[in-house]
Amino acid sequence: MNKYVKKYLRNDKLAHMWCPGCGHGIIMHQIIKAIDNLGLDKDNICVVSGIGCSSRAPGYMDFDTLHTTHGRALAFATGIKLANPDMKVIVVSGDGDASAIGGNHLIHACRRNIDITTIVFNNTIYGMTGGQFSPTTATNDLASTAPYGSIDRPFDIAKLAAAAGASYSARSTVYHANNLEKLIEEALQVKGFSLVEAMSMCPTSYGRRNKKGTVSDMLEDYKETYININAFNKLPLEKREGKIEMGVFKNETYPEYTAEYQKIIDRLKGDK
Amino acid sequence: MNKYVKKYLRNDKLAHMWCPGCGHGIIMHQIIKAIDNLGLDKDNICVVSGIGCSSRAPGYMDFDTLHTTHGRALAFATGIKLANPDMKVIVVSGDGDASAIGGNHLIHACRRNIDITTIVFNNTIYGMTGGQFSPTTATNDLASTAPYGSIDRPFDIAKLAAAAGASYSARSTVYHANNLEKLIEEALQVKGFSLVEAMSMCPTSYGRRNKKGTVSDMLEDYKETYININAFNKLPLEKREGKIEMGVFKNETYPEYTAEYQKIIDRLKGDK
Amino acid sequence: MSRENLVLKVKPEWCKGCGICVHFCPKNVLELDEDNKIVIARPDDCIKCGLCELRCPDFAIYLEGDENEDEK
Amino acid sequence: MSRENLVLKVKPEWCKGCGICVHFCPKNVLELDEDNKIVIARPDDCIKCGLCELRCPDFAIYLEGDENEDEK
Amino acid sequence: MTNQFELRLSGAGGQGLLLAGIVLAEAGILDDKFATQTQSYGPEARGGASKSEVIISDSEIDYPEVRTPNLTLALTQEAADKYISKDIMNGIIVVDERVKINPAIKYEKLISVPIMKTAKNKVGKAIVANIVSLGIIVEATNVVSKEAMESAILNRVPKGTEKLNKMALESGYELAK
Amino acid sequence: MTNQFELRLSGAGGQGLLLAGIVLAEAGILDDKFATQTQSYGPEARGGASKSEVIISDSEIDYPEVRTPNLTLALTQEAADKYISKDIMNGIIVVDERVKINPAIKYEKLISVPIMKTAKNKVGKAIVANIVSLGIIVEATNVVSKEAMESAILNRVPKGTEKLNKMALESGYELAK
Amino acid sequence: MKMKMKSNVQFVQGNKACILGALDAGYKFYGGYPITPSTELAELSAVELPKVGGKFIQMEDEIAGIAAAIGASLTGKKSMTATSGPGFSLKQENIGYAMMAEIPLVIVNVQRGGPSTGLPTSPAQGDMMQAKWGTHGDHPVIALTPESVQETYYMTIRAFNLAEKYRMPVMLMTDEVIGHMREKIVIPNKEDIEIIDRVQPNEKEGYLPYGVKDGETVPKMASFGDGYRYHVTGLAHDETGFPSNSNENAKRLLDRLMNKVNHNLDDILDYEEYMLEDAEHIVLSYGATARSARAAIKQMRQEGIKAGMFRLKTVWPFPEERLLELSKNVKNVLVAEMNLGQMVLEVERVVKDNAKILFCGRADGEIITPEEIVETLKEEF
Amino acid sequence: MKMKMKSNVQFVQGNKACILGALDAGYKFYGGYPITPSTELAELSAVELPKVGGKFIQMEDEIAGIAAAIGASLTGKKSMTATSGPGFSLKQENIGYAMMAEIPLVIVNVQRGGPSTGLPTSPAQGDMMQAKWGTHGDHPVIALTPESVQETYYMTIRAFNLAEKYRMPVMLMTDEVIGHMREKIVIPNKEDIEIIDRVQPNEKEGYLPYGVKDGETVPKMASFGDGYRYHVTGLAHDETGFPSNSNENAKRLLDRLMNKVNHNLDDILDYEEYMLEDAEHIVLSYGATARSARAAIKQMRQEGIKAGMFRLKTVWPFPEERLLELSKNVKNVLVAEMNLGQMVLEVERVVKDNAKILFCGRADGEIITPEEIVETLKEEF
Ligand SMILES: Cc1ncc(C[n+]2csc(CCOP(=O)(O)OP(=O)(O)O)c2C)c(N)n1
Ligand SMILES: Cc1ncc(C[n+]2csc(CCOP(=O)(O)OP(=O)(O)O)c2C)c(N)n1
Ligand code: SF4
Ligand code: SF4
Ligand code: SF4
Ligand code: SF4
Ligand code: SF4
Ligand code: SF4
Ligand SMILES: [Mg+2]
Ligand SMILES: [Mg+2]
Repeated sequence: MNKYVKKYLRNDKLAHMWCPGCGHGIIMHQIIKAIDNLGLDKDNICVVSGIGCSSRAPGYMDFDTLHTTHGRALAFATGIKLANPDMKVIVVSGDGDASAIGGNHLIHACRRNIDITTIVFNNTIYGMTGGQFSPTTATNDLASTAPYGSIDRPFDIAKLAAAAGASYSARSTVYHANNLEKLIEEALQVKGFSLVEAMSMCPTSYGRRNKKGTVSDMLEDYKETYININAFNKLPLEKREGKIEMGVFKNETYPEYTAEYQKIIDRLKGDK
Repeated sequence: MNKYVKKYLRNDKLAHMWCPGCGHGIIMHQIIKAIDNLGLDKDNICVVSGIGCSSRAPGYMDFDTLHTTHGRALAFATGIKLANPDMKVIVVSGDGDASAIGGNHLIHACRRNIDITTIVFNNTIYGMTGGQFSPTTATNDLASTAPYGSIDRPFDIAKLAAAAGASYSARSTVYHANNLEKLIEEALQVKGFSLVEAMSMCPTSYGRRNKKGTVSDMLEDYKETYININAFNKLPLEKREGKIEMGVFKNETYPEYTAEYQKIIDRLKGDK
Repeated sequence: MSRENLVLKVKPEWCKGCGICVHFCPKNVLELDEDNKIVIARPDDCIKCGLCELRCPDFAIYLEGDENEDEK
Repeated sequence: MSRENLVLKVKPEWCKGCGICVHFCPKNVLELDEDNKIVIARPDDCIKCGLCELRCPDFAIYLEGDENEDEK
Repeated sequence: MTNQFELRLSGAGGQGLLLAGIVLAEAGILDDKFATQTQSYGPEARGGASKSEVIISDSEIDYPEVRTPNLTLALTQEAADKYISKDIMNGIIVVDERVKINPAIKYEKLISVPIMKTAKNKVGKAIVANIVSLGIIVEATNVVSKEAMESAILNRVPKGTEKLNKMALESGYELAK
Repeated sequence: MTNQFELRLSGAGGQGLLLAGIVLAEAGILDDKFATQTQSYGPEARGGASKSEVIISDSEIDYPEVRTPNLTLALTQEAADKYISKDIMNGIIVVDERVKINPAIKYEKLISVPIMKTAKNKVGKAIVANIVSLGIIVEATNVVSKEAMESAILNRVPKGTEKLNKMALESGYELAK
Repeated sequence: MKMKMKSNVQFVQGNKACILGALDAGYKFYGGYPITPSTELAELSAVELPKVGGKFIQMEDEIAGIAAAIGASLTGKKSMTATSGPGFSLKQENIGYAMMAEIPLVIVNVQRGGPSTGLPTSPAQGDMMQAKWGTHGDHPVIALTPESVQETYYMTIRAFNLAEKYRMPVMLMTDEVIGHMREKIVIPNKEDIEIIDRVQPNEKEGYLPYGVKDGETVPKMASFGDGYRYHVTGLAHDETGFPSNSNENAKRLLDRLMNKVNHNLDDILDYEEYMLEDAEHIVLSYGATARSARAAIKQMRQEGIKAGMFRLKTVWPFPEERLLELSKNVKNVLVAEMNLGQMVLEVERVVKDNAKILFCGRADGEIITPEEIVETLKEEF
Repeated sequence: MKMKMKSNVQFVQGNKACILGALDAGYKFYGGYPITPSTELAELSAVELPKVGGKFIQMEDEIAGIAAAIGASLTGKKSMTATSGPGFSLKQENIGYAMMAEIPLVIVNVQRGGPSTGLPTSPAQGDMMQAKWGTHGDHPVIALTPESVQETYYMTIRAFNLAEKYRMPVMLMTDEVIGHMREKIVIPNKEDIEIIDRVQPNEKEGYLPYGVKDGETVPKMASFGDGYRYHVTGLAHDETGFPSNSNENAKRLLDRLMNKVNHNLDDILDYEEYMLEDAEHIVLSYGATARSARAAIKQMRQEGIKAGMFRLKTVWPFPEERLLELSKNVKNVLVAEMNLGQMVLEVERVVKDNAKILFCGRADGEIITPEEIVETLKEEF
């Protein structure tokens, strides 16, 4: 067995429930590699999710794991982190979970800059419920609830998080798995709110309806479409068409929420 | 009686319930002036609010008016606008209503770019419930739930709306009432989602606790603090300290949601 | 309509005595009475600039013109 | 650990036959069998680059080294 | 319900009647009586008139709301208009001299005295009108002992204002004599 | 419950068994019978085995779930392992030749035939394995008339594939003979 | 020759029948958020509504979904939202709003196993009490429970009719079995379907959006955009629609809201009496479970046991009077439902000591079998 | 000489007494969103919690508030969330989650007038049924109703104790009257207060977060961060905490959840019997309304009417057995509550025909007066 799998996954729960070719397994793999790189203490990590295919990941991960209600992972995680600031709190969430029903908790966690690392498994679709469009589905894409092509405009989750106040925000894809691992590792080291948007393919609920070919084709698509933000910015405008930036969008230092709270406690102790 | 009041307010409902010196009345005044400037049809305007002191405004305005549940005004308004795209739909909301409990509806309305004009009455506090901090309360400000100074970082609502996809986003203050009127007028002409953040003083629940002096002092503060974004950008960095930008942050054209929907209907008719 | 034709009016029932109009009147025309209600203390000094109306949160002070047409 | 000591392994029970490893293997080492399970068809061609492991969503193919230490 | 005394203190927001109600009730407790205090809340309390209600009783207080106050205080006209109604009055009415009472209203006794003026001019601070009012109430009703009232005030008011408040209380006693 | 026939069609997601169930039930309706169709949903249906269940009856169908199927079809081993259980079997089992049946299972009749191979090689498209299966079922049980079955298929399949599907159905008839 | 189904016959899922019924009732707006097992209601609405000039919108969550639907209804459009268990809880605040503001709306709840995320792909009838009591404060509730795909079609039409007639949200409480099962349905001729539209005012002068004449319970409802310029609030309000703190107004409003249902029980109540004429045992059931009950009764009748069914078609309001009457002539009233005891509490309340009350429930994701019902009853012999 | 109150005596609002009780019970975390008339609970928590090393967080809405409190409870902290009517509805989904995942939590609902925004600054008891039925699916509920400021103090402690003991959310259902009224309270000595903490496991090997020994109902609960590395989900799950689709597991889980309360009624049920020994008429009431009932009874006793009170201190579970017993010896059971009929339904169900049931309710923002209760009863004479 892969040594990371042996060390960090609940092997008796595998094979996992994801469809053949679902990108979510690749992301989970990079998360445990990043954790291993940093030598974090397994007993001190908590992984929290909402509801969705992606949100099933915690069930396979050998930490304290919490599978909550749809969209609310960050709110639960905020309670955990504030109550026990020593824990490393990681949220895994789908694009629907994080940016549709959970969009408010996302921007508020960013605003507070609470020390939580969120990995968004973005397959631009509601996978679990069978392919309704999500806030990240591209305009004109087909979905079960967008039978004539979506007229909604997508969020750019990484940029939205940056605008809402996150310390760190980045994006990569499951094709660029090594890069994804590196970004997650970086995010986990941030003292503050960090978010990594991981583009992931959903062959079942997205690929098939949108005629995206095999899962390998979908991975090749990521290779074509996503380019590093620095390279992107150097491209002449006409060449940017059809390309999407990946890499680190923001990496700044702000006061962290639980640390600021601790200061109040310390101040009140001092007052006695 | 002031001619706008006569024409656009429900005079039998005045005097309004707001405290002496509350800025909300000034904003309401600018809204009806902007409506008058544009010669909009009273019978075709709908004003929607959530819950809060600011959200009481629709009750005084002589249009179809809807006072909904806390935070949900934009979701109700979205239904009204999509079901009857001919109506001019205006949302009035408090900073808490719009950006705390209603934050998700706000960013999604921006993302969809639905043709609604939202006026946020931002007094950086929960006025109605007696002075809890809101997502726009400045760090270190005092509030009934931030007795030791707020450790939360505030949202910049106008910028957040811009980042979330709004066509138009702007900010002014009740001191700059004429400017505020102009921005609202501009926003009402946008075909798409537009937002005007109107800074408003709450002497009762914010000013008193934070020792902001009289309401006139608070207005003078606005005069001092808020400067036009262009002027702001020309300031050397060290002079920006303590200043806040006002004016138009974004004014772009995107496909509008209800118009895009109509295209589907037309297309399906064509198919027959 | 020219400024001269405007008449400064108050609606004391609506006035809540916040003092904003008093503070911002450039000509020091206004005062609050014992009951904290607005009073046009020095009407002759008024230049009809409308600043009082602009920022009165309570619609309690305003410049009125010949608005017959509007009223119909 | 040097590449040579690594051993390419599969866990067919976990393989869902998505074909990603097959597609991205630079040396065309891999195949799916009739049951859509992964098979190391040409083991000698493998250069132990790890690309199959990297993107296998199911942890069903991996390079194994001498991991005694890890296992304790 | 033997020996239960119900009071309604009303005025404008910011006149300190909430505190007055609490102090009065706490004085009752110092006198070893039972007491409850309630007040108006929310939008109702926004600007305009607000009220604070107190019940003081020799035995446990069951029903906690004031319905037919034995004493009603109104510091402003608006408060009087809102809270002094002919349906419910039967006791003592205490008002600032400037407040006009609807002639249809029946009462046991009307104490109309210059509360605001006394606070402002005699004691020196308009803000102690609430304490002046307490003085009047105690003098007029003996609902709590003067000793308890003085202690209750001293327990609650900010350090440094004790003298001022004592003066206010005594001016109240005077006004009611 | 007189003359009620219950079927469970199982296989891997994507093998078209949902459609097969619907077609079978619609054939029943064309025969003027009553029919219901249900299927597995959600995560359960994600990858792995899935099932489609049909009841065809002469009279109204009350209880709508299949408990002891008169016929069970399994196209894959996983489906067989999941849905052919010894507790519930008493009828006909139809499986692809490659599927192994747990020896503990009792059945009335076992039809183990090369469904997949026939679809792929003889008819030419693996995707019609579901229609081949319907042929087998109809031939083996007469639960619906051949005429109804053919019509039901033609009513549902995409234009241009009619011939292919008819061929598949007939290959099914053959396999069951 | 190719056989074809009659043009008015379809073999469809319950969820599809719901949308077909809705469209026949004049359905024009869907606002919602997908959740298993109700998702097909959103999906089919997305396909069908634009074809009839209606609008479908997938909102950011369930709360926004019902809010949008209420907003649309205010413009005069017949609106629906649909969900399942957890989403139903999220909608409660705005259900209360629609009750208070008297907005016609159809709310479909395709029930699944709870509590919490529970058994998301399994059927249940665990939201019956939530349907009545999920909001705060007191208000009347109308909730319908279809037992078949065909009945889902008809009851959806009825739900729209009741919503429009009584100016209130009406709930259609189906479940995973009925929602996902396919059965044959026959679509009636348009002329044979009664469609009720809300009563609109025709006089702007003096329009009272919440005022009624003596004896009436339902005020006329103007559409936003029609020039009535009225106010709607969830606060207690008077006849003009403006907030009022007066206790009398609050009481008058709440009483009228309650009476919309309580004074119109004859029109609203709906139930089926199956083989009850000579019954010694009543099986009370509803929705999918009623099918098992029917099978159980057939089986018992064959064995000579005189059982019959009282099937709730409106669970709320609950047909108290009729049940009480019936219960006086029987030995047992057996309640069968896919939960651990919800409507049975109402039955206990109504039947009192007139008959023995038996309960057959389960909440483990499986539908109750006819045999379980038979056995529960036989244990009494 | 200046008189002072004893150091253990305070004259405070009910909401303050709640926080004092919480702190004495070991309260360490508040997650919530302000709403009248519960706001003081947030405000006081913000002031007090950091003084004891606890944490207060004002979240973006009520849903996030309870979610944060559940998260904190999982780390071993005694947690609370507080709200009123509309916010209570918003919390329902996560209340169901906490029930299913068995997370200790205290939920305070300071009730106000509904439905919808209703009468936000007026008292009501309109959420009693929502407390029991607001979520979907079946699960047990514990809900306490204090009648005074002093009792709010004690019942808050009890709420924490029950939450920790039974690993479940416990509701404290107060109302605007009790929450905002000031009364004298006496704080007992620390030694005289029983404080119960959750039982933690002491053996990581083989830890079953949802497993119990035969006969037990409450599994031991490890804190996140203590190295147990276990899984928590709102899906139906087995003893290990992992999701399970098996019907047997679902049934076993739900049965155990129900039994946590049903098998421990002796420990949980709480009520007061006031002047019931010789009573011919029971007045059943709870919370603020019980005060009016007490006054009414005193008044009636003076007139020679033999009335007494059965006061619910736990509304849920409902003290069925005792009420049934008592009702057999009386003529009338009068239910007084500030709603249009909620607990009275439960009374009808339990009392059946043993006594005549009378109802005295109102939902117009005013608390029921003793006279109303007396009159309702006298109408029977
Ligand atoms: C309150 C609530 N609403 C809706 C659902 C149904 N639901 C479950 S997962 C999901 C969306 C999943 O999409 P995403 O978060 O993108 O995850 P994915 O499955 O694509 O990984 C929805 C709508 C639910 N479980 N709870
Ligand atoms: C669901 C719900 N939660 C909480 C409240 C209580 N509440 C009413 S208004 C308000 C905040 C108002 O603040 P804001 O929106 O900034 O408006 P303002 O009063 O300051 O104008 C709150 C928390 C409510 N009414 N409903
Ligand atoms: S439905 Fe999509 S997201 Fe879900 S497991 Fe399958 S491929 Fe992955
Ligand atoms: S509380 Fe603040 S926001 Fe509300 S009316 Fe008073 S001043 Fe205005
Ligand atoms: S119009 Fe101008 S000058 Fe006249 S009173 Fe008003 S502010 Fe003063
Ligand atoms: S600004 Fe308006 S409300 Fe304020 S004092 Fe002047 S007139 Fe009165
Ligand atoms: S390690 Fe590289 S060469 Fe070897 S099988 Fe994997 S991808 Fe192919
Ligand atoms: S990538 Fe993994 S799951 Fe896919 S075929 Fe290869 S080994 Fe199997
Ligand atoms: Mg997704
Ligand atoms: Mg505000």
